[in-house]
Amino acid sequence: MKARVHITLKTGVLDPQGKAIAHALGNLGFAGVGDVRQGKFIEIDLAETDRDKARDAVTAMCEKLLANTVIENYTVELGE
Amino acid sequence: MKARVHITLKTGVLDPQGKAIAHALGNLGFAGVGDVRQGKFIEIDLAETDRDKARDAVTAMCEKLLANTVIENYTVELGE
Amino acid sequence: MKASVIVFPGSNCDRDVQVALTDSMGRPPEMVWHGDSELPAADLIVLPGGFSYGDYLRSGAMAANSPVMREVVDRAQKGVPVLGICNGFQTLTETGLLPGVLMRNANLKFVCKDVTVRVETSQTVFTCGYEAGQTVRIPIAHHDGNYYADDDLLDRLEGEGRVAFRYTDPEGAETEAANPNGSARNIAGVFNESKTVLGLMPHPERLADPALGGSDGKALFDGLVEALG
Amino acid sequence: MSASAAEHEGRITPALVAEHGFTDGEYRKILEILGREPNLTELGIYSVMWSEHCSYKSSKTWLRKLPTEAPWVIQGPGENAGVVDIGDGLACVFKMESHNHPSFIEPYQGAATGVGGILRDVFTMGARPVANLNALRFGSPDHPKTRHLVAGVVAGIGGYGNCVGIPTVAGEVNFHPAYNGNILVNAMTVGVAAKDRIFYSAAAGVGNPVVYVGAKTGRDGIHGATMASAEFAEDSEEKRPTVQVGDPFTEKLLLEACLELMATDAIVAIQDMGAAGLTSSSVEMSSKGGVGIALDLDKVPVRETGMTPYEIMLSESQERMLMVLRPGREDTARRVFEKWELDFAVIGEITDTGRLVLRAGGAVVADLEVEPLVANAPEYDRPWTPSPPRAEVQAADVPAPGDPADALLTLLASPDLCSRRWVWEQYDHMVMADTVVRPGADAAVVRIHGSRRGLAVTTDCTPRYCVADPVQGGRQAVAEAWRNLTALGARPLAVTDNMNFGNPERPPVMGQFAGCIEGMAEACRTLDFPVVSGNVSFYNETNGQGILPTPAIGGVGLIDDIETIPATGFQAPDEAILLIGDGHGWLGASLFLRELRGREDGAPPPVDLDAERRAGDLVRGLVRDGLVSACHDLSDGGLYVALAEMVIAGQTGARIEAQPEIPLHAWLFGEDQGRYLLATARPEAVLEAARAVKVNARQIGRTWDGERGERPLTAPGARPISQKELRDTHERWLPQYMERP
Ligand SMILES: Nc1ncnc2c1ncn2[C@@H]1O[C@H](COP(=O)(O)OP(=O)(O)O)[C@@H](O)[C@H]1O
Ligand SMILES: [Mg+2]
Repeated sequence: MKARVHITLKTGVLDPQGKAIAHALGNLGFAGVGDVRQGKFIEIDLAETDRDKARDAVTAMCEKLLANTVIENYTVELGE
Repeated sequence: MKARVHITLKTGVLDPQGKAIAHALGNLGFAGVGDVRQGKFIEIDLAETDRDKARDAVTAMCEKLLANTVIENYTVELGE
Repeated sequence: MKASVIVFPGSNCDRDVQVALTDSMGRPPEMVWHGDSELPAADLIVLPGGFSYGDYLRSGAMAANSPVMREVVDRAQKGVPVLGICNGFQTLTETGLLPGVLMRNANLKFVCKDVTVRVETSQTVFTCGYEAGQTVRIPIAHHDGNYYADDDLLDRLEGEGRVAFRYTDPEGAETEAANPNGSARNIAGVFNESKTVLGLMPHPERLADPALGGSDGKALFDGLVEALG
Repeated sequence: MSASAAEHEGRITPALVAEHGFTDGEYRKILEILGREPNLTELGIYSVMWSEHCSYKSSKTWLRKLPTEAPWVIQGPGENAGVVDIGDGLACVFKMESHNHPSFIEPYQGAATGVGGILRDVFTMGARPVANLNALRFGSPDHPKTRHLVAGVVAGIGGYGNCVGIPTVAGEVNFHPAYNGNILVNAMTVGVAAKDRIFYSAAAGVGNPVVYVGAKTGRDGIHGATMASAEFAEDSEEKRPTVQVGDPFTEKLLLEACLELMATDAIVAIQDMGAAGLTSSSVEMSSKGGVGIALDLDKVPVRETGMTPYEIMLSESQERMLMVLRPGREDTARRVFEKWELDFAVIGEITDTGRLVLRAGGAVVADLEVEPLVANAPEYDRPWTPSPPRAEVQAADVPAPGDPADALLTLLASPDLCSRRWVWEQYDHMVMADTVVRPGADAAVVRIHGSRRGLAVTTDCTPRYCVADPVQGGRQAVAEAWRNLTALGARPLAVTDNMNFGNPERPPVMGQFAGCIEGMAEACRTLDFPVVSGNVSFYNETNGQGILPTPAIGGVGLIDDIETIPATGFQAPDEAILLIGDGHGWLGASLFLRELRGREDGAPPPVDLDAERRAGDLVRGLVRDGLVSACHDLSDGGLYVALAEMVIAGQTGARIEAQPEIPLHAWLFGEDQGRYLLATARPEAVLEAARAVKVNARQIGRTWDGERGERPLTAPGARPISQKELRDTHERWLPQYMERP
């Protein structure tokens, strides 16, 4: 099974990367670009076939390693 | 309008971060973890309200800056 | 010889390379702010190390898109020698002037230390101060120095003699232990097709003065002065 | 009153007062000063200004005991950083500061923003930072959190300093279970400025514009206690106070922009926005200048919508500065900041009212007299009890090891003594191309750019001595920094300190603080090594379990000619190895006792400051006279460890032939203070110089390559150990610990 994890900064946390990207897009002449936020997108191949178990495992991975829960949120989606 | 961009490494391209994550997950005792790939997830607030124009603009941003198309693929989704 | 050093917001080895160049050239290079509209005529253009634009998004990506780089690419295509050190190398790959990409170091950590590199050819303006096969000690300091290209491209680079430097042990052997960042085939620096553009991760300007503990880097700048007059 | 402030009018409840950390007495004092109830914004401002962090209310009386003057001191404590004269029209500007708690919560960002903050303290004064240092204390290596914290803190320090492009050249790392719940992250920055171009924070000039530059203000790190009160905002989940995230790229731009503007005559006063952001910067600038200040909060660049005056004043967003400009220089300044793509806003002006007046939405949202905010801040003479003295440990009561070589190898591979290479290789320690002595020596040296002179820098503290005897520990921390500078031939100039302690409301903790200060003051006085800046971090305590008293000392010294710096390692065979200083074999509170005998008891080695001074002055003179090829001071682990370190760092081995008059293990591992090891080709000259100043010196052996070129260390009663074995052992522990699965 494939899991897709999105990791994003919590609201209010400064995102220097996003800020710099927004700035660079402006310099490149793209008009009307407001806030830009950069997060991570992680795809994981799992041997697990049970969806509930897979979700639990990936959630645990996020809590333990993938996300920095002090400043980041995460969401887990499972593929087929 | 909000655009969501996923940037992922092309198949076959070395992914040191993904590899390190897979390794670390193994060390943490997560069994059955296969390939892990790390990509970027970028959210952009756009002033543009026309969906076609917005899509074209974000595609251009990806081509010019957001993705390194030698090694990366990108997808653009538009929100409401 | 006249040299220009391009300074981006976040460059931080611009002064270091300025000092090394001044020492070899006998006069200072011109420091060119990225926003300046005119790129002065020069025999050599240098892109220094550092964290241009914070290295956000991808190292060198935003610098590669800055207006001055259009001019740099243009000059490079006309044959003006361009040297990219560390962040400068990353920027050159992002512009496409040099092939391949510099990925995150294999162990994901920033690394700052002296490494040994083997000079692969002395037949270029950049390396004529060295002997081919010579090993030299030069520091590295980077987070994204893991050179990646697919096998076809790597074969081609090797076939065309476009690998400039490789990480080796002090005896010149390309070992895994000597590879500080996971680079493909221990590559530390590459040339463009005409060998007038060089990108390398090591910082020759950091060991170009005996007071700093060595001067193996100095031959690169001396060689440039020799070759470019 | 703006809508949000008005909302809270008349609602300063006892709970709100308590949440802001006030005692009843403190709050009564505020009511007295104001003659009315404060509004919420005003309460917030008072809480910040009267916090331990800003007011030094528990430490002030004690800090006054530290000597702060010397002919070369240009600015002592009280400004953003201390300043000393280093000749040639230049000044050295430096300070150390803690970021302990944030680094425990979020190690990467906590440590990174700690570096950012201390860098700003130094460049605010007009100095270009030239070196960063970091003094780190972690819990037991066995504690489940330790590895994660070490990894994050080191990456954060590197991530910030590397990007800004300031070399991180020295520091220290200790591990002890007392830090399990409270790690220490102390960051120090050293900068160089033109002596006649130092910038201060005292505002002046009624009508002068007050300018905000740098990053935008967000809701970062706002006073946690208050924000926790639910009625504070409807979408409180969204507004939750967050960990500050650093942006080193913006810091680099801010650094360059400030230095560029400082080259003009536009700036009257400048102050970084550190802890307590806009509040402490505006209050301190006006208080120091004896003027008033009026700010329009609507003009403050903000990153989020709907920020209240309270939030704007208390935000701890990073990479911001407040300046007072000369009239009419706004455009000059604006151009500089726009070139560097930074926010620039005129947000107010200097007034003659002596009041801090804040406006938002056209209304006055706070109006406070400045003077009492600072001058009437509480000051406590907290009760204290001295630490009970400990018994001396007699060598005869400590079993000797079978083969001392095995004990040495155990020590070299122990967490507190092993090589820190794994740490410093993650720090760019060479950028700026002036690092002439890299990490790994007694002190690091950065060349003063464009000259042959150098600044030697070090941080030192031995917390296990401080807990054993705060007075001796305080002396030793200063003396060791002085010694480390001396070992390179530097003339020690001054120190900065970072006093890390537990809860000052507990008399034994206050006793540790008082003792350390006393010892430090004595050492600073005897060694002519004044304190020019510093920082106090109290409440490093979890569940009543305090840290070891840790007065980290950052020392700076001057080297006239970098060519004369002796190596740390032995350079050539057949030189004499000399031991300078007295040794009685002091094993109390030693690493040998702890690592090999599992004991942490005993009185620590006493520090004879006069002897310390004589030995150091002798060594410095010998270095200057070119008599010394290698030099290293004796510290953790004693003589045998110091010898091993000199073999490891050098080109050759050492054969020790002296027969000690005290028990061998006490001679090899005792941690008596005030001692150095030298290698010299002219031992007679050294011995004679030592006799002349009544310093004990004796030749204990010679450098050699060994019979098979294995460059061994050979000591009496011990098997020879090859250089390779010593090196491998020394390098082993930290990478193995950090990288094991
Ligand atoms: N956190 C650190 N960052 C950089 N260098 C460090 C750090 N910790 C230790 N070092 C370096 O490692 C060496 C050994 O440290 P230490 O044992 O504390 O030295 P000493 O006993 O001479 O004070 C010194 O050169 C020191 O600067
Ligand atoms: Mg030392």
